[in-house]
Amino acid sequence: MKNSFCIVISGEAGQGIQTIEEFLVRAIAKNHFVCSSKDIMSRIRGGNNTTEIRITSQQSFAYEETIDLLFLLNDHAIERLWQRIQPHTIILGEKEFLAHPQILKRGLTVYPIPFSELAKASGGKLFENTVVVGVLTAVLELNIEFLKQQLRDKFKTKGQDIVANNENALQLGYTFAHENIPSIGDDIESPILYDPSEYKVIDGTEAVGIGALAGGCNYVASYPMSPSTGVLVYLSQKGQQFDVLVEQSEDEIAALNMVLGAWYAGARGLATTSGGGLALMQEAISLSGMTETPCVIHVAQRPGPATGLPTRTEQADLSLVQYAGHGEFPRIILSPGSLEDGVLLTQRAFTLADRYQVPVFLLTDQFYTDSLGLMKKMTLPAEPESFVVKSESDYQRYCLSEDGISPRGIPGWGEGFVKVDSDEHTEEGLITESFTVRVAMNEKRLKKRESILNDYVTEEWIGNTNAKHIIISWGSTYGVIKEWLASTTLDDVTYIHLKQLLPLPERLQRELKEKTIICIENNATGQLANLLKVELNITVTHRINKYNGAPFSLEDILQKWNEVMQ
Amino acid sequence: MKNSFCIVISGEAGQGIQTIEEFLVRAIAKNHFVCSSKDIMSRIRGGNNTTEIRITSQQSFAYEETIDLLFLLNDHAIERLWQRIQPHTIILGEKEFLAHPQILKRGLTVYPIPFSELAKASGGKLFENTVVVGVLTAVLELNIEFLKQQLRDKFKTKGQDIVANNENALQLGYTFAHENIPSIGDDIESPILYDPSEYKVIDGTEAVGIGALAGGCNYVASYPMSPSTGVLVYLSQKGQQFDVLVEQSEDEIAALNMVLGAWYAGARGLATTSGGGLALMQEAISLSGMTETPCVIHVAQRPGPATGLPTRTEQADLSLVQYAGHGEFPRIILSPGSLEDGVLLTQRAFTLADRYQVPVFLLTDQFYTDSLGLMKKMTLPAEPESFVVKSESDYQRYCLSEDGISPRGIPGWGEGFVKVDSDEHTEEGLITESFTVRVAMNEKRLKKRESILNDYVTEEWIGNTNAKHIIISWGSTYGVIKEWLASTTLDDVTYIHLKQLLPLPERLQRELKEKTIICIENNATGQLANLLKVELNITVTHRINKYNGAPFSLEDILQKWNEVMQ
Amino acid sequence: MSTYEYRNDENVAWCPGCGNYAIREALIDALSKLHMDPHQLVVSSGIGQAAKMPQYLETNYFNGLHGRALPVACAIKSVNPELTVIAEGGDGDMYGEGGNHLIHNIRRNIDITHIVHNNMVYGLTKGQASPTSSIGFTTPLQEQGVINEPFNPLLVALSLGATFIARGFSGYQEHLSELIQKAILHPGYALIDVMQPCPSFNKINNFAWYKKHTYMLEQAYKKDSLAVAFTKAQEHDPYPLGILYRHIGRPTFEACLPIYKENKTILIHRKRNQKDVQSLIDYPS
Amino acid sequence: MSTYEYRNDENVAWCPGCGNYAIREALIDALSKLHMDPHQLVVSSGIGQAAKMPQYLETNYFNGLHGRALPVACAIKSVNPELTVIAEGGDGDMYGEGGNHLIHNIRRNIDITHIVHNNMVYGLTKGQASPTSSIGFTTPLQEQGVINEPFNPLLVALSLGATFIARGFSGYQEHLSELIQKAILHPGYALIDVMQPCPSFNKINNFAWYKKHTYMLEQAYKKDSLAVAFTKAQEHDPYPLGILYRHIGRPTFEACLPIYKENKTILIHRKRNQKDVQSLIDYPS
Ligand SMILES: Cc1ncc(C[n+]2csc(CCOP(=O)(O)OP(=O)(O)O)c2C)c(N)n1
Ligand SMILES: Cc1ncc(C[n+]2csc(CCOP(=O)(O)OP(=O)(O)O)c2C)c(N)n1
Ligand code: SF4
Ligand code: SF4
Ligand SMILES: [Mg+2]
Ligand SMILES: [Mg+2]
Repeated sequence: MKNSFCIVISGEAGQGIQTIEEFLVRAIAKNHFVCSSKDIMSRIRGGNNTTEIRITSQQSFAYEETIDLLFLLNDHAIERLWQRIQPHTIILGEKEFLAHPQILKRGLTVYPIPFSELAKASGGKLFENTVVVGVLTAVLELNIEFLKQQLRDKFKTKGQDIVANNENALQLGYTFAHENIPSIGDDIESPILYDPSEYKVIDGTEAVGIGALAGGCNYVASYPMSPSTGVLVYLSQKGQQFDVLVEQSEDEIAALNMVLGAWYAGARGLATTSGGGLALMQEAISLSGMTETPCVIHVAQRPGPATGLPTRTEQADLSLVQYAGHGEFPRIILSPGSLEDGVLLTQRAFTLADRYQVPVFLLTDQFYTDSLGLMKKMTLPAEPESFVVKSESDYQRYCLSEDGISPRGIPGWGEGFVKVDSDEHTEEGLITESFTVRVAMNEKRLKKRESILNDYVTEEWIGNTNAKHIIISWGSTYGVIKEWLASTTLDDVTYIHLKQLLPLPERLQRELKEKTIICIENNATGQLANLLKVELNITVTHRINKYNGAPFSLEDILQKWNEVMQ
Repeated sequence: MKNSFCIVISGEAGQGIQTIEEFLVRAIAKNHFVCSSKDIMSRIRGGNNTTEIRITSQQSFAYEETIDLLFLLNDHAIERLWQRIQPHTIILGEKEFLAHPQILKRGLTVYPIPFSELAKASGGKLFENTVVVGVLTAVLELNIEFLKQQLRDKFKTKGQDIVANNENALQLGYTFAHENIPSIGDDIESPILYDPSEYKVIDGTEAVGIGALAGGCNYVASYPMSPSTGVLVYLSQKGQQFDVLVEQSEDEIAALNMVLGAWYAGARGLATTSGGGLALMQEAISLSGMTETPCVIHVAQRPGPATGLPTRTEQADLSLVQYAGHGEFPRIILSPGSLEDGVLLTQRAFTLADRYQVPVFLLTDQFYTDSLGLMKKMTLPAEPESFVVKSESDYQRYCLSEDGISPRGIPGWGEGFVKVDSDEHTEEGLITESFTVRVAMNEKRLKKRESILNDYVTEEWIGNTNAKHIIISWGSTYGVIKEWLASTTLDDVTYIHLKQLLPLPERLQRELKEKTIICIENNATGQLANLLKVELNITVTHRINKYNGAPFSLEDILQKWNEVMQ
Repeated sequence: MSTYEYRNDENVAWCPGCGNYAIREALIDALSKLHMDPHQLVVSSGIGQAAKMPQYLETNYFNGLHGRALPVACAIKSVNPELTVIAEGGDGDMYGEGGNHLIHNIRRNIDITHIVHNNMVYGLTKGQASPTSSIGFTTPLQEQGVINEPFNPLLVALSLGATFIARGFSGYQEHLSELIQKAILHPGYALIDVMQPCPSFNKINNFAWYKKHTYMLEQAYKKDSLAVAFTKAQEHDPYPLGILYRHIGRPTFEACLPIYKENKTILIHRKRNQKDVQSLIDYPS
Repeated sequence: MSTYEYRNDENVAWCPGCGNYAIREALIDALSKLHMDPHQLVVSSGIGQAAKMPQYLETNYFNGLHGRALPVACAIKSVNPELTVIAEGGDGDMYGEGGNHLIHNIRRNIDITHIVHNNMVYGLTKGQASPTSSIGFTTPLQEQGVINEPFNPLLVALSLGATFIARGFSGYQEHLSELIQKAILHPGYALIDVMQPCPSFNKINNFAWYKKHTYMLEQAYKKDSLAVAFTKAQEHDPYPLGILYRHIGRPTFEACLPIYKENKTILIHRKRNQKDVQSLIDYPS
């Protein structure tokens, strides 16, 4: 019996694989730990996309290569999937897809499913994906009533016929599978102590969206860009309920300038974007730094440079964010690993932005935003903290203070005027060319770095602080590394997941002295390793990198760890 | 007798201080080493601006604080200049300006000059600055005939009257001074072995402009931004003679995209900008990296963040350039210290861009671009090297090669098609989502870093390689550090001026092992020190920084050196 | 309310004789005549000589980036529609670098007043051509003269659906004050292109030139006809001064925003219901 | 020349039934009919479904950044005016992100053909509103419907001085091919806004809708009248198809560039006189 069971559905854009994923994950989550991730092409129809659903024995948010059960909605992908197929892999699909010479040669277990025929019988091609859900419901021994309810909820606005046809399709698939395919329920380990009501199925996008709402975000201006658009759509759809003003801007430059205008006027603004959009925001980031107008920028990374691989994953915008914007000013960089992190760090981002009046970056990536998993429920803070002050008549926006932070007023509230300037300015906010004021203001801004460290979001240690080998990673590699570690019996290895990437406390340097440090990153140059070097003079001994556009798999980590540790 | 003699002219924008500077520097250069620099406010009229002209005993390109002779065109600046005035400072100016209580109290030597009256006598207020030139011609014992010739050359297009009035003004100023002020010619040390025909008076802007012409630059697209606009204007004015297409673009985003289009089609393009414009170019920089379309970007730095101090100087955009653009790709960063560097490195930038097909940055700053000095004449390469190939019918723009460089064809020349793509692409230039092609292409691009090192622009060492203390600097601090070193008798100190900041050869690391390293930078955070850390694991022991918007002065270096070395 | 409240006279960085002074006077006059509380006003500006305007007013301002005054203004107005928002800057700022924001904010019809100082040149960067420079206009950068078709802001605004377009001249201060007052009162985006001499860098389009090449729209001019406005906006020698087009009735951006459709409370006065956020997590998976 | 030379049929990433296919056919037909040597053609495009066009042509291309096809095209044409240059992309690409380049390249009157696939939606990013989406159009991001005035590309182009503006429809392939041919032959900037159904994300403006809401300009239509064109370009239901305005005579950007005024040799064929550069240093200081 395996620790996890990995189902892959392979088809093309437009076949509704994502709907299958949604339904199945929620149904599986009734009884098991589950997570899922996507491999999507940058096209609207055709091509080949896959979705992977993993039933696991622990809470998990990771990608695995080995496929236990493969459902072929077409046969385009077989070449691409070949090395993920093992002798034990069971393959389901239309009879014709299963006749591939390699499948035959390898003598794999196959079960033909006439899903197009079954779909026709239930109303047409449109219902193919529901047939597939039905088949897998039977194979995985899921609760068909729950799935029927889900269908009804989802399609109720589309009319009775659609609901009925879908139920039909589900049932047809279910019955067919029930009669023709042995259940593999036994292969799936029942989790220990699993209480589904303690968990919620969400994806990374929702985690960020919920975190933003919890952080008091009430303004979003952004320009669509994969894989960041989900957050924009999520907040727009929650906008009515939660009073969020969501504006699709004409471009990313407008987006961030709008977000700054919104904070200036008293709102809490978010911009969500990806690499190219982040690049376009650089000048406005510098404006945030200079005017000390807070902002939160969600960067859902994808492989670059330029357009790169628009629907795939990478962690290669950390260096850009580290020094984003011309000139010198502090910033905060956060990056969630788990879904829980997504909620908490995003919420935190707004508080930090408001308190320290600097740009706050939240780095995720396509794997993170597009992957579903179980998030442990938690209690959110009762109310977002606010640091805005009502101004007195002698209010000065940039009054000098010990910690570099000047109370932030907003126009129309109080007796003062809020004067904000992108030129070097006096305490009042007027343009100045005084050398001494320049120095004072430059130092005021830069010393906020120290203040921010008082609020440092502590890193997570998994393992013994005395271990000789320390693995460090950031962002979405959290799940895969954690799961791999849980499956091994390496001693002398500890894992640190950094939640805050800048600024970093010196304490870390002391704690990492004389350790063998291994940095695992989904990029080619080792951007966190470089950051650790320059910020804390920490020398990373080994770099494990992947940069083909796919996330790290459990197998990757194992293999590359062995390579490096030899 | 001092090593140098420092003249400062103080007035307001619109009084023609720059014209005075131009005339005097050229006249002084007939007999002496000379350099000059400016302290300008961000306004068109009024405020207070100063220009400093230094007569030196060696070739020099540095700023000094101590004023030997001050010419006041108004009295606005006196408070600002107070600490630069020493007991020996001689002050010239309209009688009323000299009656300042502090001047009287300190008992300074003053000479009233009725320059507005003399100007009126020669035709009006317009000629005040020529009167000033006349006065200083006498005081400095310059050749008045040469100055008359300069006046005629400059004003010949403006008509006989203007020329005559100017000559008049010059003569009136000269005669007045001759009769009323003792010459200070004796205070100025005659240079040893100075042959004026071996030198040329230019400023940093011209150095970059001439270098661009020498490098084959024939296309410029840029948006005006101080202090980078001068290069744009220079190349535009030389455009007719040298066939340079100069376009003022609608914004900086257009500018760099145009430059890429121009290189793609076979031209050699330049964009010239400052911090804010550089920030806007980030996405196009990434495009250059991905499509391997060369480009040269001149960044004339000024203090940020945001609008900052638009007419002042700083070196705070190195970090941004180091990681400019989203995603990962190599780049070349060059930065001139001397005027000779300006010509040679700019010329080199175009060759390197063409050969390695990466973005090449040339970092200068306001001090560098706006300062005049004597450049030693040199022989330029006979012709810009070109690496463009005529395409065969099976031409593939991105064919894989050992050194990562694919021969670059241009559309319309040869039998092939030139297909360039910002998405990840095949050798042919078609969009791909193949994992293996992605890896191959990513590695192809990144390995150009190694190839580029074959062409590394060697750093300059001044002093003994065995010295224990190594000063490292980049860009425009070259002049002031070199001059300061020449004036001291420190042993065990060697100075390295880096001309190329990225990529850097590992050799440097070995050579700097166990040295005490002092980095002198015109910024607050020590951007070169950070770069040395991350690139070569070189630990900078001491950082000497200045970030008030002014360049380092000789006095600064001395004082900060003493502070640090205690 | 005294005009004094908008004054902040220290150290104005404009050149003597510049049209900016008169525009400032007209603006202060308009604000005073409207009895506008300076605490309820925000001026958003970019970078340029014109864009320094808020420095010389005693009010709230956001002096941001070159070309980016409009997105900032749009956001301020939409999160707090109770504020009066003016976006102000030069022709380079607003029509050059900021062109994309111009287009799309006109489409939004956000209720702001947009004052563009059009001196047909880049002042602060010392005299390069601007989008409105005439063909043949020479500068150190355009020694052979400008070759691009000048940008016609009013015509472009009209073709984007603007409901208030006007042209003023800094030389007619009182008239300009009236235009500004009407623009502020106009519900929706209102553009005033203000012809302004730049004695330092535009020797062609000087005070006398503007006087000679402009005329006042007659009293009887029908400013509510789109067809007439299209013709008028194309006139260029002489240029008509006044309100070329005004149409009341198109809803503003703020009014159409889903968050304001039913609930008029300004955004920043609403409290997040944290319980509801919690329920996003609590709802059974 | 056979049409084959423009074909590269592998793996087209467009959805079945998409209007892009017909536009491609029309483009290939136009290029073939003009006997255009593919080696002398460059297609500059941005990012989007429409912008993938050059991938499916056997010719030179620069497939750059979202919104930035025009500056690239402008530069290519100006350093090598012997090339034929087409800029192609979607409505989001060209009118949204790229708006500022649209404005200013029309003013330049650079001699390129600008083909915009206007499906009134963002296709590649899965269906958000574009600048040309109609008021009320709903998407997952605009659940309550679009509120901004739709962008009228032809009217805006006209107000910027464009000398060739046309509207096509992917459903009328032959007509579109003719428009493209004429646009390529037009000396100066030529805009073709091509109405294109996006069956995946725009269920409102589908094939039938376009058929119903458009009409062909009559043969007798006087396309050389600016006044008529201003009226025609405002028509929107039904939308006129064809060349709404064409004016020959305005010099192109390239023709006006100082470097080409006297010397017609294309820039990249000129050799730098390095001796003259040397003399900039040698001339006595
Ligand atoms: C991104 C960016 N690019 C360029 C500049 C430099 N810059 C400052 S003001 C200005 C133009 C000024 O012209 P205009 O907007 O017409 O204002 P004016 O000074 O004429 O009133 C420019 C190009 C800048 N500050 N930021
Ligand atoms: C700077 C940047 N922002 C956003 C994107 C994401 N993006 C890609 S295509 C596209 C819009 C596509 O719409 P359109 O241009 O109308 O083309 P269509 O797909 O409809 O043909 C967007 C927003 C990007 N690639 N780059
Ligand atoms: S540069 Fe021109 S616009 Fe600017 S203040 Fe001076 S005169 Fe006025
Ligand atoms: S998304 Fe729309 S425009 Fe794009 S290919 Fe599909 S149908 Fe065509
Ligand atoms: Mg202007
Ligand atoms: Mg579209």
